[in-house]
Amino acid sequence: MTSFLRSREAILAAAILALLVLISSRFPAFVEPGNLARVFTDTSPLILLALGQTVVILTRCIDLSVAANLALTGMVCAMLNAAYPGVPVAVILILALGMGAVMGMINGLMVWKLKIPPIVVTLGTMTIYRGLIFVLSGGAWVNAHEMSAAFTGFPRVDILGLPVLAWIAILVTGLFFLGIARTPLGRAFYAVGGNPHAAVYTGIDVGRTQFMAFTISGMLAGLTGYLWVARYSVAYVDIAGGFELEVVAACVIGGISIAGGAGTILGTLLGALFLGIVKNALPVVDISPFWQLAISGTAIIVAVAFNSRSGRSKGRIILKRAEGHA
Amino acid sequence: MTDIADHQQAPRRIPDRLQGPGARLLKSWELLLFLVAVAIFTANSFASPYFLNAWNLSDATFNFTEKAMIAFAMALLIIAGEIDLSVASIIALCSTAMGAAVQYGAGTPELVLIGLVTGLACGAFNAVLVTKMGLPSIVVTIGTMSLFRGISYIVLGDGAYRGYPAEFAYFGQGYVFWVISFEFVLFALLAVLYYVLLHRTNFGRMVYAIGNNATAASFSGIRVARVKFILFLLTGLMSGIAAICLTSRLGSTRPSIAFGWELEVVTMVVLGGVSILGGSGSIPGVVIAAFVMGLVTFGLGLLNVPGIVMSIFIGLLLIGVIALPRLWAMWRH
Amino acid sequence: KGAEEAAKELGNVEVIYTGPTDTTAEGQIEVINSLIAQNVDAIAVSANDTDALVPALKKAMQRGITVISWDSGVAPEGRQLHLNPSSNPLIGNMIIKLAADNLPEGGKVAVLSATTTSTNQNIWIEEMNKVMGNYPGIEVVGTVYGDDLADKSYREAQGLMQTYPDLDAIIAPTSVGIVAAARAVEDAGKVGQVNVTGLGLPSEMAGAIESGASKSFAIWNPIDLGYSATYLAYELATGDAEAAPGAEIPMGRMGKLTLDDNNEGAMADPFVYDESNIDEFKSIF
Amino acid sequence: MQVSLTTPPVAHVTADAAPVLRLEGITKTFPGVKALDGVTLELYPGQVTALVGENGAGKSTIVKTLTGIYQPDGGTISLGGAPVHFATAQDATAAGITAIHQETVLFDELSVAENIFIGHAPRTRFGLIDWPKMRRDAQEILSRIDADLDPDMPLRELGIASKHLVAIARALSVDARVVIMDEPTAALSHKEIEELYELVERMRAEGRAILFISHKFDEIFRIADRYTVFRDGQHVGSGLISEVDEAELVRLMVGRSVDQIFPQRAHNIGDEVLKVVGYAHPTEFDEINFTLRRGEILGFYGLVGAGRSELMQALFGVTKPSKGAVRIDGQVRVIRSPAEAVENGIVYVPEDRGRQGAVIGLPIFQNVTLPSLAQTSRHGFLRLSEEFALAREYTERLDLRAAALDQDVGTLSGGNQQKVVIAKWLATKPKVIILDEPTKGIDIGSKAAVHGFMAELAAQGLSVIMVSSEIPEVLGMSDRVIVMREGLIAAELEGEALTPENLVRHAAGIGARP
Ligand SMILES: Nc1ncnc2c1ncn2[C@@H]1O[C@H](COP(=O)(O)OP(=O)(O)OP(=O)(O)O)[C@@H](O)[C@H]1O
Ligand SMILES: Nc1ncnc2c1ncn2[C@@H]1O[C@H](COP(=O)(O)OP(=O)(O)OP(=O)(O)O)[C@@H](O)[C@H]1O
Ligand SMILES: [Mg+2]
Ligand SMILES: [Mg+2]
Repeated sequence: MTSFLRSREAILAAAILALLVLISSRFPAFVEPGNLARVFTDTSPLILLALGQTVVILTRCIDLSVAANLALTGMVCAMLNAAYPGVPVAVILILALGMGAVMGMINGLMVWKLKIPPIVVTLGTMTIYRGLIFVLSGGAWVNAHEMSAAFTGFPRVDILGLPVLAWIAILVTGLFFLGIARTPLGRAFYAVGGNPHAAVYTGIDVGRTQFMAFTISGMLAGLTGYLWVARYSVAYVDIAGGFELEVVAACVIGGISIAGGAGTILGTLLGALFLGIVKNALPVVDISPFWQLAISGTAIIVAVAFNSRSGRSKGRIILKRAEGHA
Repeated sequence: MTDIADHQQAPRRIPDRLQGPGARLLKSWELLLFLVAVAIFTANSFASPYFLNAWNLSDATFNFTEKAMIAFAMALLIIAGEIDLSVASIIALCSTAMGAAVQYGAGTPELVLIGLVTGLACGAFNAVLVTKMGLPSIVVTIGTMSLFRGISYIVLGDGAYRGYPAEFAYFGQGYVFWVISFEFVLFALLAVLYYVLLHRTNFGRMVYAIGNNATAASFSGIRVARVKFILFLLTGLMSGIAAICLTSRLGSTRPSIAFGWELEVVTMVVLGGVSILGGSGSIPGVVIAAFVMGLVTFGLGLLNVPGIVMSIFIGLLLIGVIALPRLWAMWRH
Repeated sequence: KGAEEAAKELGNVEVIYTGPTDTTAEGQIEVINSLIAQNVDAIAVSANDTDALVPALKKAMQRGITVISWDSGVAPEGRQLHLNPSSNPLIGNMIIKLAADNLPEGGKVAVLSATTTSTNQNIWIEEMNKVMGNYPGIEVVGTVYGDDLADKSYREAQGLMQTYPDLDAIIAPTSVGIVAAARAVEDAGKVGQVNVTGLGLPSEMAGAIESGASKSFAIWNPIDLGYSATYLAYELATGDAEAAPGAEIPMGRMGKLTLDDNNEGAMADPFVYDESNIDEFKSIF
Repeated sequence: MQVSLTTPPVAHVTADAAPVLRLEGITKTFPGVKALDGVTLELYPGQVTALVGENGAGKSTIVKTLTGIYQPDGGTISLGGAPVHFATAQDATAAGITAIHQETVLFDELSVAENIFIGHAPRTRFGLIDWPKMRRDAQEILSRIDADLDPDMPLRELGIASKHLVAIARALSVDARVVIMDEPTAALSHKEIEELYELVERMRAEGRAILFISHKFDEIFRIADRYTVFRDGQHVGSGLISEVDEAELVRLMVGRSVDQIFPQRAHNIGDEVLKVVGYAHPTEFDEINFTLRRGEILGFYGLVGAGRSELMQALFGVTKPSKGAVRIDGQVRVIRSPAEAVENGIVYVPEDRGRQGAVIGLPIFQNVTLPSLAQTSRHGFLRLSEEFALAREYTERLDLRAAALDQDVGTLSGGNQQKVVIAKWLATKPKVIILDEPTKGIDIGSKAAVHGFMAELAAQGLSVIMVSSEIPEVLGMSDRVIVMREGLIAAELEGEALTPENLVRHAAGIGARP
């Protein structure tokens, strides 16, 4: 327990609480349960993508293509719905997951089999996926009236006071808690990122594990693609432009080490919520939205400086008599 | 060839080089890239009747000169094993600082000075975080990327600075001689300077050593942190110079200026044969890559291909040039 | 679409339509440069930055190319004339009137504007503020920016409803913003309490009218706009007309454009859409 | 010593016992090194086989081959008579072979329990990892080796010795027929070592086959039943431990007499060059005092992990000492970075050649001139002809074998890389050269060359500090030897006192234990 209180997650949670207290002191309406639920719903896409990015970063990679993957999958879903309004949402969901996963696999294969650095691979696929949206849609928008009610309605169906979008984020977060803690693959992400050399000694295939991470990240990006397009009832080339950096920022603020192998799902969740609350609070507390960028930039720098300080390893001790004091 | 002959006469003598300069050139990335550039140039001149026109080609250079200036410094930084993703945001901040100075009646010399100093200051900020505090540069500069542009947004909001002095327009719109623009001359000059710096000085050698193995470089008596500090400063300075040119070319400043350029600059550097993992790459490679990207975008522009479709080509080019040799090697195995 | 119609009428015109794929000024300059290189006769541009395109467009004019701007304008030195879809005072008045018409007792309204680099919205809001005196009881409580991004606009609209729980209307003089605001109102369950109005496309707003989130909104006809812009560019490029203050330039079926001191002219009044006519137009544009 | 207690009952060691594991003709080549050259190894159930050999003899390589980490280039492995092939580490574990590797192969961010079970964690019915069971099992294994560790503790919070216990627990978490231990006692304290011995006893009684790799003869003679000796990647002998003595093992290991191979040299030692006074570091070393004179070779002996490398790196400015001073030619100097050390004439040839020594990726000549750029350049501009000249001068003096000077240093064999690193330093004309394990992983021929020019350097008036774990090398080369143990200077030996027994005694702390 005491070790939890000293952990990054606890400090981040405290920072979020402080933030909420600060906002509520001026705008009590912000912390009303209904509004907090709205903020959570609004942050759900960020949470989903950040979870996927987390496993990628854990394995010492980075996925810059998530936002483009989201947009492409979203556009395909929207166009499919516009052309065949009768296709059930379940099929669209499967399509979104599958398409996203395939795009993630393309990234993963190039990292695994061709050993191309992840940042180069995903920088390239980021522009390619984004460009494909234009090629597919010819630059045209798919608008609300072209989408079926079932299509746009799905993420906002209300279950126990929360929309489906929020429930999906909760469900996926739950799955991640379970999957990371309780499956061999989940533990392999840590092993591969923390000590790739040693991972080989325990029979873990480093490249394959990285491939799996990219696949998961892509799959979530695809899922979010459909949800995003349905929620805002519009699909066009630029949706979620630049979102990949916000996703990486959420992970970094959540304490996921960019060097791999360190960080928790709880941290990512809190990092995403932190950004989500800041984003939603700015218009409410009447700080110009133009401050948002500088605030998240500062948060990233503070978080990374803080994490490197607390994460410094003690190293080994040769002097036997010094061992007791250290 | 003569070297090997020497070797046979005096068995213990180790030749300087295994291959002559010609053989080395033949195997170089730069030559491959140069051929790609020539191919694109030829294809363009067939595809569009407007391509082979001095003024048009001159206009086309504006598509890459400013980005390439940053790419030179970025190349050194990436060779040394670091990266700076905040360059485009530094442009925004420099431009904002200059725009603010205009409102106080600053003249052209002051503006240039302010642009350069702001760039240096941003570079120094990154440098301190990375070299003094030991933070990973990719995360730090994702942070400062938001921070620097964020400051521009705070200052400018949805407003814009305009009213730059008439002489100031020279940097981005002036021509030195006939169709040769000031920006192109500056680009060429910087290319030569960076070529000399990276390939002909002790400093450049240290950059390579650090990128290949920073620990061993440090164990060889190189002041690694100092070299990296200078590289971040240089990148900031180049962003300042690019900010001057771009602001001059646009004649106004908005916080969204140069949005997304950091990735284009990195793409240019990687396409130029610089290993993203550090340790190898060359300035001629980056220069040719700048031309390749400029030619591709201009050529496709003449065919009225939308910008976003061009980016598919750039993305494919980036992955393709790295993947194809590896696929080839795998296939031959 | 309107541009092609005009081209067909005029006969000897070829329309090259590029964009709107470049959202940055730097990208638009590259496009303009490639158009200059192709020796086009006229460029009709809808700018996303008033000032940044000026040097490039000046260069185009120096090389004998006719340059006009339409919809979202360029500073006067960067074009020969500017075609406003409608006159700015009219739009400014229209958007507040739409809100006020549904608030006979007065009330609180907020503005959800668009991107930070387009000038239209600011001019309209300025014009709107000028005529506020004509609408007693209507109070504009705040202006926020959605950057013409669906998600950001949505969030800003949500923020407005929280900050001002008794908000009566949101005015969004942007087609992205108005759709997002209507969504936000629907999701917040405030249909009937908060009326969304402003400028939007019938095709995108049909759903909002149906649900009641928006009672009415206005827009000009974009097809007519493209048509007019093409016609004007043609007239100037062929030398049949000259852009000077006070000049009247024909634009086919849309009548004539009269230029003011800034060489600007307005095409037509915005048209109001509500549940009575939305079905008729939603499939057209 | 309690040798009598652990002398194995003769009944165990009958000649007709069938080996459970048999390796035959195993060959493994790395770029530049033939690590294993057709070796044979047999392990018997219920017996401990000691594998001995000098550093670099190929002991760890055979362990990795046996556990699926390396694939052998040739030869066969048979388990219980049937040939087997291990593609991954998991295959070997599944076949009942488990190992404590020499290097720590653990994960700092994972908990103790997980480090023990990663790769073969207990699962629930739904295929999920069963944490409660994993914790309980971990606790049980840890208590079996008397390790008082919390299974939930993150590994990064443990010291090196505790980490080693976790590694041991990991090996025991598999119900294995064959247990391999690669220098398991190197990082353990006296008490933990005793417990480990008991554990080995128990496993032997349970009928498991144990391969035990160690450099410590006392423990080999205490717990092993059989021995196998490797030398330079070859199998040079094996048999029952009861049938050999220490001298015979050493003869097999070294394969040559000491004075035969080391160069004769004139001992003309001059004035004091370096004096280290009261050097200390919070966790690595303390109370370090010694002097070094011109033309002298000062040996530093100790068991691996005694802190010699850390001390040398502090002298070279890599780490900062907390107290103490250095005098060079009588003057106090402050050395805060390697750059300053080089300026003061102290240079360091590191032990970890690939990471700290050669800049792999740069050509040979650039490696050589890296610290001497000020000399070869003019106004900061490179002069390639000067560089080639300098590089040629020193590499030829060291008899470097390379195709050309612009060859990537990474393509050279270990010994030749070492020569490049040394050439790099000689070109700076230093006063003191520190060589950390200069012949580690180098073949015999190159070793002789390295020894030859060390002698030459000293003869030319250079002062040499040589850190080495090889007794013959220390005895054969040094004028004087300092023995370190656990971060302290245990003894300074010279002349008559320089005997293998003395070195081992001081290094291991026998008879000196408080
Ligand atoms: N991955 C590798 N790449 C290249 N060479 C290697 C590699 N692993 C081992 N070697 C070389 O193979 C030889 C045998 O090494 P090995 O680690 O098996 O020795 P060892 O007997 O375990 O020595 P020690 O007693 O120091 O542990 C050495 O020359 C070493 O440098
Ligand atoms: N942080 C660490 N965790 C685990 N093992 C380590 C760590 N640092 C070093 N070692 C191991 O300790 C051993 C050597 O330690 P060190 O170099 O300090 O001792 P030394 O007395 O100089 O011995 P030698 O020079 O003979 O290796 C190496 O085998 C190395 O792998
Ligand atoms: Mg070993
Ligand atoms: Mg050592």
